[in-house]
Amino acid sequence: MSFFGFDTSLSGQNKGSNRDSRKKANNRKSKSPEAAMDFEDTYQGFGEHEGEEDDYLNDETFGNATELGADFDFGYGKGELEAVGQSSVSQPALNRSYASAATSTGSEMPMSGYHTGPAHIMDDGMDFTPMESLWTNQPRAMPPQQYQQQPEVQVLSMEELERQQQLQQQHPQHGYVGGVAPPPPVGYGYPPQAFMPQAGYQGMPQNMQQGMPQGLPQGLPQGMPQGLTQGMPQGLPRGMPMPMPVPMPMAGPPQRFSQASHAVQHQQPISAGQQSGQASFVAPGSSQSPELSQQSATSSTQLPTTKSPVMAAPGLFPQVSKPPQSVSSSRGQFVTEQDSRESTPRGARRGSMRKPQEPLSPEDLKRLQIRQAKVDKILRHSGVMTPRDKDFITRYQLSQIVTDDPYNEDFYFQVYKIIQRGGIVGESNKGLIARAYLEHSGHRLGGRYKRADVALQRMQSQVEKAVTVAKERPQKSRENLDSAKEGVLGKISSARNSKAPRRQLQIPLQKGDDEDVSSSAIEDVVQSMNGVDISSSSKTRRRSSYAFRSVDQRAVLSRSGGRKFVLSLIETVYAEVLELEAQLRSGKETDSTELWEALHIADDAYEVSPFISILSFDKGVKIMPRIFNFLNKDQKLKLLYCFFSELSHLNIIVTSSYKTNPNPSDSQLKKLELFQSVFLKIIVSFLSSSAEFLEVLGLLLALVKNNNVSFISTSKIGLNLITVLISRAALIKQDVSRGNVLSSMEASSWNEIYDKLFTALETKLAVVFPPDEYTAKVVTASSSGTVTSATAGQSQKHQFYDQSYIWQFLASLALSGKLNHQRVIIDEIREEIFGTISRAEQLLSSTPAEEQQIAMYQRDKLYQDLNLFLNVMGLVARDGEISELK
Amino acid sequence: MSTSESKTTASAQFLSNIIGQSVVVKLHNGMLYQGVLESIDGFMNIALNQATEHYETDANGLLHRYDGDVFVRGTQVLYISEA
Amino acid sequence: MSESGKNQSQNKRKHEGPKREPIVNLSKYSDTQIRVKLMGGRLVIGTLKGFDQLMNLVLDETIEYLRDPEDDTKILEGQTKELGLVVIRGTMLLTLSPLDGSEIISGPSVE
Amino acid sequence: METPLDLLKLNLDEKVFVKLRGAREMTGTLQAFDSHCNIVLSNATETIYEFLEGELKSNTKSSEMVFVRGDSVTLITTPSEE
Amino acid sequence: MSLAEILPLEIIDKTVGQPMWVMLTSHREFSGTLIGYDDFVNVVLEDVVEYDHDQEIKRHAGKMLLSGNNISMLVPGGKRV
Repeated sequence: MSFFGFDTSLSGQNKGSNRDSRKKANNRKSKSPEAAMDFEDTYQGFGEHEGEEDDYLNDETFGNATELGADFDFGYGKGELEAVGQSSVSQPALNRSYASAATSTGSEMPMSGYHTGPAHIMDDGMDFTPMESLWTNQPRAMPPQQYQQQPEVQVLSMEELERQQQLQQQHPQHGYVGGVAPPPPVGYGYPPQAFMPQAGYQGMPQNMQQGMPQGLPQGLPQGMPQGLTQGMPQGLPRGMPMPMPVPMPMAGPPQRFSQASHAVQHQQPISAGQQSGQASFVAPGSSQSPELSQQSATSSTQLPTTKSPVMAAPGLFPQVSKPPQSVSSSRGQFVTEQDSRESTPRGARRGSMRKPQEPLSPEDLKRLQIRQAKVDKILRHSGVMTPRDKDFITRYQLSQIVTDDPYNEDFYFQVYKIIQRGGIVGESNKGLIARAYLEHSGHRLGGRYKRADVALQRMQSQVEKAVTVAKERPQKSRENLDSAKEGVLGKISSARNSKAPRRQLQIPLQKGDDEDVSSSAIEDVVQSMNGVDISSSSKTRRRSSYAFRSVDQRAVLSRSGGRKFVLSLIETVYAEVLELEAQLRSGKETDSTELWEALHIADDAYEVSPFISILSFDKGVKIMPRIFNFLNKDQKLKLLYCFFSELSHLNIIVTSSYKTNPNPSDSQLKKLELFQSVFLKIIVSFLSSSAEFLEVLGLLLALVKNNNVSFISTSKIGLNLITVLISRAALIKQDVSRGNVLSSMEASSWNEIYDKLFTALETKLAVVFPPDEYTAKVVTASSSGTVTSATAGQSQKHQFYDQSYIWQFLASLALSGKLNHQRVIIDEIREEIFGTISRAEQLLSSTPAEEQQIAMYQRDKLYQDLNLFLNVMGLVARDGEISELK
Repeated sequence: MSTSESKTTASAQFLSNIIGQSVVVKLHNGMLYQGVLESIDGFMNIALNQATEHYETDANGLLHRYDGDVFVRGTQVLYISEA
Repeated sequence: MSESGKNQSQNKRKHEGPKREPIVNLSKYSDTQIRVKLMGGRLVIGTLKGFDQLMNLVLDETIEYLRDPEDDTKILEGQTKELGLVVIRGTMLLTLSPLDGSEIISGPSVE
Repeated sequence: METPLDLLKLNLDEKVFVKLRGAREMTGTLQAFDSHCNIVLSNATETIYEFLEGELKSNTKSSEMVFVRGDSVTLITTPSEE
Repeated sequence: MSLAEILPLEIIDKTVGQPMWVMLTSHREFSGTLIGYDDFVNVVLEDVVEYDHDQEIKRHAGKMLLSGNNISMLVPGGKRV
């Protein structure tokens, strides 16, 4: 206890053990640990309350756990399945999860008051793919009261039935759509018009079929049933309830839409629907339907017997416009829990034959109607594409298949990319494309990009194709528009119409200063691929610009929480690492979460990530190797991603760049060596041991996107980092043993990112060579006692700046680039090449006799470094000139 | 004020009240430091922020300005007073 | 530390524990004039009114002999300062002696 | 709440400036310290100020690794690179 | 041992809230209102005047914690010139 008895720490200990002080350091801001409330207590009993009473309609309206997916995958299969698990009558539809429904056996779910028949044991192996939902007519658990009043309503008299049919015949064209004035279904959201009559009930009594709107392509019903019946396993027992085959969306809705949308002249060929890879349709109730329809007519509450009059059923179906009173409620009624999937070919394919069930109850039929209604509702958009569009697309897809680099071959992608990238403020998209097109085609002195295989040029043919197609687009609609406008007052200029008035103000496009804001498609592609879920906000953190207010590290530190904060993090990290290492030694399991949090990599509350500032301290760098032992691969990736994204903030880069630190002090050089030997080594070992190709790309992209690459290349460490990344990527690319050659996605991302890097360096490549006075300073600083890698292994007297790391960079840049890239590189560093050669040659003549030995060594070294680069291009420099590499 | 019987001593109370305020600290050698009291422990070790150094009184010339943290050893402290 | 201090002020016997008695029993100097030398060179005389286990003293009618500003060790003849009732910290006590039967003589360094 | 010594711990492996009794100062890299303020500095340089013949003189001594006894330490801070 | 002996700390205790004159082992003195003290006789004073060799050095507004390390004498009633 101290003199004063002065309690120095709120949490009671005086200085406490290391761990405590670390804990205190951590929770300085948050509340003290003892008071931490255990969230679980507060949550006591909150979760178990009974579902509200009145939401029994929910699953019908929203189809519990069903998502009416935007894509053509009717995800409501799961909702259906849950109904199977429906237990006691009084309970609202059990909101049981898909899995439990799948595993639960029907038997334990006796439907009180309704003979459920032998429970159908769900075959565990069944994969309830969403499409399944099409074929299941799972009974929907309905509260009994609804069930009771249901039957009276259902019974339709003969006359009513006929009347409906006449109604149908008079305006088949609209009867289907126009006549739709359905009284809203009782409590269920299904718009009645969604109900599709043509559900292929080939088995429906003939009159009903005619009753269907003429508009219905004759081809459909005939074509459908034959195809369906073949698919139907004949061996099905009579009692097998036929799932109402809901035709493939493609087939179903177009008819309906075709009537609705006048523009479409012809019917959607049924075949297209079938081609779409959907298993051949389930046999409609064709062989069963007479019996089916009888069932649907039964209104008896007891077991739906097959005796019920046929007439009742039709009353249900053709009434497209007049929905059965409570479509859903009838749905709910089908309590037969048997799963009719078995009867579907798909079901058959799965092999496990179900036990015979009761015949389909009338409600089954109604429920199937409802399902079609749903399907209709989902498929509003088919029929939009004309055959001409379709064949264009198919030809287009074919062209995609043939090329090995689909992205770059793809005209639309290129256009999208150019528009995405934007350009001169306010330039219209057309202007953008034109400029890009011209630029690529080298209108200037050999063009900025003298790359032969420029994507845009190659797609010359595609461009023409697109133009012709656009021209052929039906002119008609434009003329009648104009003619309508001609009228008495003369022709209103059709150039501008109300929908697209000419923009008076050319509001300058607010072009973000750093173009990384408009991330091109490729970036999202890479982003998603490398799985590193970078929180979006960290991406928006201001791009680390290289313009610094001061080289003083304090400025950077203040933007990442302050020096003391960072130092306290480092101490916490040290404490954590020591502890983990102790646990490791004692063989216990190590958990690195606290360590990970202390590193603050995922924390983007600061302008500069604290992790980067940690690396600005020597002790931060020194602990890294020991930290890496405890991180998993994903964490390492996140760490490196953060590192590369904010490289320009790293003080080691700033101090090692001859631009921002023209005369480096001795201690700075030592810091540089430390970083090089410690951190670079970890990166190299990680990349070579466990990084995937796309992950390396992700890191390279992070570097290129968030930093001024040219500035980075003025720093030795920065240049080495780029070299490491490119050479690693190039290595994987050529690694034959890797078996599968790069996927097209990887190849195109690689080209894209390499392009980005190259454009960032182009016309400024010479900047990688530090000016002579800088190199002189480094040499003098190093010869004064501190041997740096720049002068390692050189005799005291004759030290010179070792440029091998520069040539290595250039070599790896050239190696992974294409021919034109190499040409650009050579163009830009021509003087350096010849400079080095002349320096090597002079070495011999200018050194006195006794030091020839050293001069020889230095001369060979110069040539050796230079040839690192030249050999990549098949050249070699020897004795003063450059020749072909034999 | 409380005498020794009360749970926290007068000095402990005083110290906890002035944390975060600007204080004047004099050492035995007469050096006077003025700054924000960042933290203090039972041995009267002191951590000051933005401290200025004078001899005996700030009327005398400024000897030094410390921008980082300044750690003053407790045994050398003569007094700490509110500035 | 603070524990023993508290006991001391409440004079409770039972907390004493095996306490050694101070070798000099001050009570015999009660109400007599004593001369006290303190660390750092201060010299005072006063009537001993009270004391405690740590030899903190209470002196009354205390006077302090002033010292030569240049030479701390030299006592200035006849220059004194009245202090009245004084508490002297036992921790700083150097010497203590009864006043009567002793007189102040000049120091060894004779000019 | 961090005690001053915790804050001192932050400066481990960093350059520090130490004022000592007897008009002495030292700068070096803080390698270790304890609650008595004993400290170990690496690459340290010590400056001793003396007032000789009316003017302030200083001489310096440097050492690879030095142990400084806590009771002569009066103040520790991070040097501001003037 | 007559019970009449006065306990030094009681004297100090009685002076709480009143002026107190504190003299160190050196020629330094402080005079201010005694706010409180602790077992080591560290002293908290208020509105303190600081003297050295009887010269006023500095006046302090507010409270001051004076380390008991070098306190030689405490004189209730404050400094009398």
